[in-house]
Amino acid sequence: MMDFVLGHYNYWIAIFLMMVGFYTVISRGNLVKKIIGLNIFQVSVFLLYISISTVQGGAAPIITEGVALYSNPLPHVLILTAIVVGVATTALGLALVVRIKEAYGTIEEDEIHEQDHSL
Amino acid sequence: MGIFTLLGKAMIIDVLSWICLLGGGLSGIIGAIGIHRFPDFYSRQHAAGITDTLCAMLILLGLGLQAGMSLAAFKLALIFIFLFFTSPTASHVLANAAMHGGLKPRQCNAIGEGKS
Amino acid sequence: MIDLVINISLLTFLAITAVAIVRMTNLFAIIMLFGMFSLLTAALFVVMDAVDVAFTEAAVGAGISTVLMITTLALTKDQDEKHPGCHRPWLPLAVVIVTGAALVYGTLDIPAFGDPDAPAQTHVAPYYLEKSIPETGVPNVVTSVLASYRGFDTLGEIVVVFTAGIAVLLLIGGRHSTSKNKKNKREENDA
Amino acid sequence: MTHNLILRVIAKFLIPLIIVFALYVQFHGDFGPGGGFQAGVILSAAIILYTLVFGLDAAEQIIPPTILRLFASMGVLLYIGVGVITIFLGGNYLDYSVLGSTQIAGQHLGILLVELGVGISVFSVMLIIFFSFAGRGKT
Amino acid sequence: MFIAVSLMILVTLGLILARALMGPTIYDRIAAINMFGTKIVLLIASFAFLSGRTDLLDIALVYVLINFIAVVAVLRLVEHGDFHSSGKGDDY
Repeated sequence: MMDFVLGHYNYWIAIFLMMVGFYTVISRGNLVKKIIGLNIFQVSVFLLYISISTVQGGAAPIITEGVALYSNPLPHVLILTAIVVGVATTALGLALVVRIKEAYGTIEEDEIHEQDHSL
Repeated sequence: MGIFTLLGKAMIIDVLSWICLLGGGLSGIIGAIGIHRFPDFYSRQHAAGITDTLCAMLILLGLGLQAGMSLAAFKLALIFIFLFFTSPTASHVLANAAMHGGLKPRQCNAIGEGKS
Repeated sequence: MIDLVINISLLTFLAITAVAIVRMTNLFAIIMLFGMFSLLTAALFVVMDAVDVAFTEAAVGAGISTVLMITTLALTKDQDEKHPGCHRPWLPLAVVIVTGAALVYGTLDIPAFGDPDAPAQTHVAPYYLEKSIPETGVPNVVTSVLASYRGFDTLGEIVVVFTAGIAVLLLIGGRHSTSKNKKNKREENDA
Repeated sequence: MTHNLILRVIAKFLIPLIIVFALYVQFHGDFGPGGGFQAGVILSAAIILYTLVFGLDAAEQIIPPTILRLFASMGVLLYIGVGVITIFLGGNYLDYSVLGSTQIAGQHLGILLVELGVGISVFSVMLIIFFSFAGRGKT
Repeated sequence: MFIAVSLMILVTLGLILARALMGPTIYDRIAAINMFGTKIVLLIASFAFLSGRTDLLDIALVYVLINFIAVVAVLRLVEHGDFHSSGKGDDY
């Protein structure tokens, strides 16, 4: 039982974080907070992939003399590029927030809807 | 001279790095307790600043003793230098900003809060 | 053993930080905590042997991401959420709990953390680990896979980053922005 | 923040070290952790620190935005160009083995060039994004 | 020996995290973030020796630099409120 819990703790925390990010995105009205929620969601996916790639007792995938067991390099490659792309897309989202602020004068979703309806 | 031959060089280095590492870890914990116990921002900054620098320096020194003369020791020295410059700078700038931002140090005199 | 202890405590800190991020309303504090969240994630990646990923996350997540969010905050000048929470929090909460329960049910069949015999470890990873030195002469397998074996992928990623840069430039690259608009708006409001 | 003398002195001391470290990460990526993505981000972090301490105008005098845009496209073009060259030399697209006399030499050269392209591109895109954000609202 | 240090740093991290969550003023939080970054650097350095892979020290080095930049950026916002002024006018 204990082994089972310890062996799945990583996945559960990743799912917990994913749900926290998801909740932030769907329940909060502030656009900056929504983007932070998306970022938390993203980090949880990274965490899940890296957890899958880990090998107990393995070393980082840099070939050295006298080490036999390495962790899986493929998810690392995937996530490495995903992080950089993630920050680029986050920047794009933040740029949109800035433009919305300039156009509507607010970054709260409710107020933006009100202004749209009143037109 | 006798103690050197008795224990050997490796042993002495081990003991020294034990002392450094444990001292560093302890001062870290003390600093962390300090930022909970002190009443206002500036005194907390004092606790954080002093023990933070000491903790980092001692731990890096202890690790460096274990590393011996190698690339790792060079990198540790680099980290040491960076921390040595950035950590107090950050503290200074932070306190400066707090002061200009209008955060007043807590005035504690005997009549006011001293007795309560 | 100590790996596992560090791993689990860092994960717990991560969960606590995430919950605190959701519950806070001051955006400034949220961004600060998000920087801390990134630092914790990067430390976790180090513990899980993903050295290159930790490197990237440390530089990108804690550095650039935080700085960009702070600049956004400086531009929007809204430091507080005005409507913390929504009117009916039960619907999103129910959706989240149901989805989470389904996902947790899905994890019950996944091989345990760090299992060397898991299908993910036995499929193509050994090939790259064996062939990297004889075929490319690069000891860091992540680099050889990134630049050589999966060069196409990386090309795609670079194009995405480039496109995002162009899009940001198009959206907010121009300098002539707020002051004039604001003045016009204020005049309209006054009239 | 320019009035802050200590910060200015420390920044002047740190920025060259950060740039040297970024170059180390770029070219040591084959043997240790690191590579183009990380080096680009660290290098842009150095310029960001400069901007934060000395102001946007000073930073744009060092690296004008036009040059940054040029660099961003140059990085991507370098990557694509390596692929095209390998086609001309008789290999497949992005098959670096034909670049050198032996397979290993070719792969080394190819990976070096590609990582350089990635580094330049990421560096300039990050700075473009940051300058856009920092300069917004400036008259 | 490295195990003991790692555990001590973990305890410290927990305490600092509590301060960052409670911190009544913004400056308290910034100070906590700064301390947190330093402690993470130390954790990674000691983990590098614990696992015998001193390559990891590169990452610790990045952390020191990046943490400093983040703190400077935050303080810039707190002091000036924007990012494009050169700040020459206000020499207080």
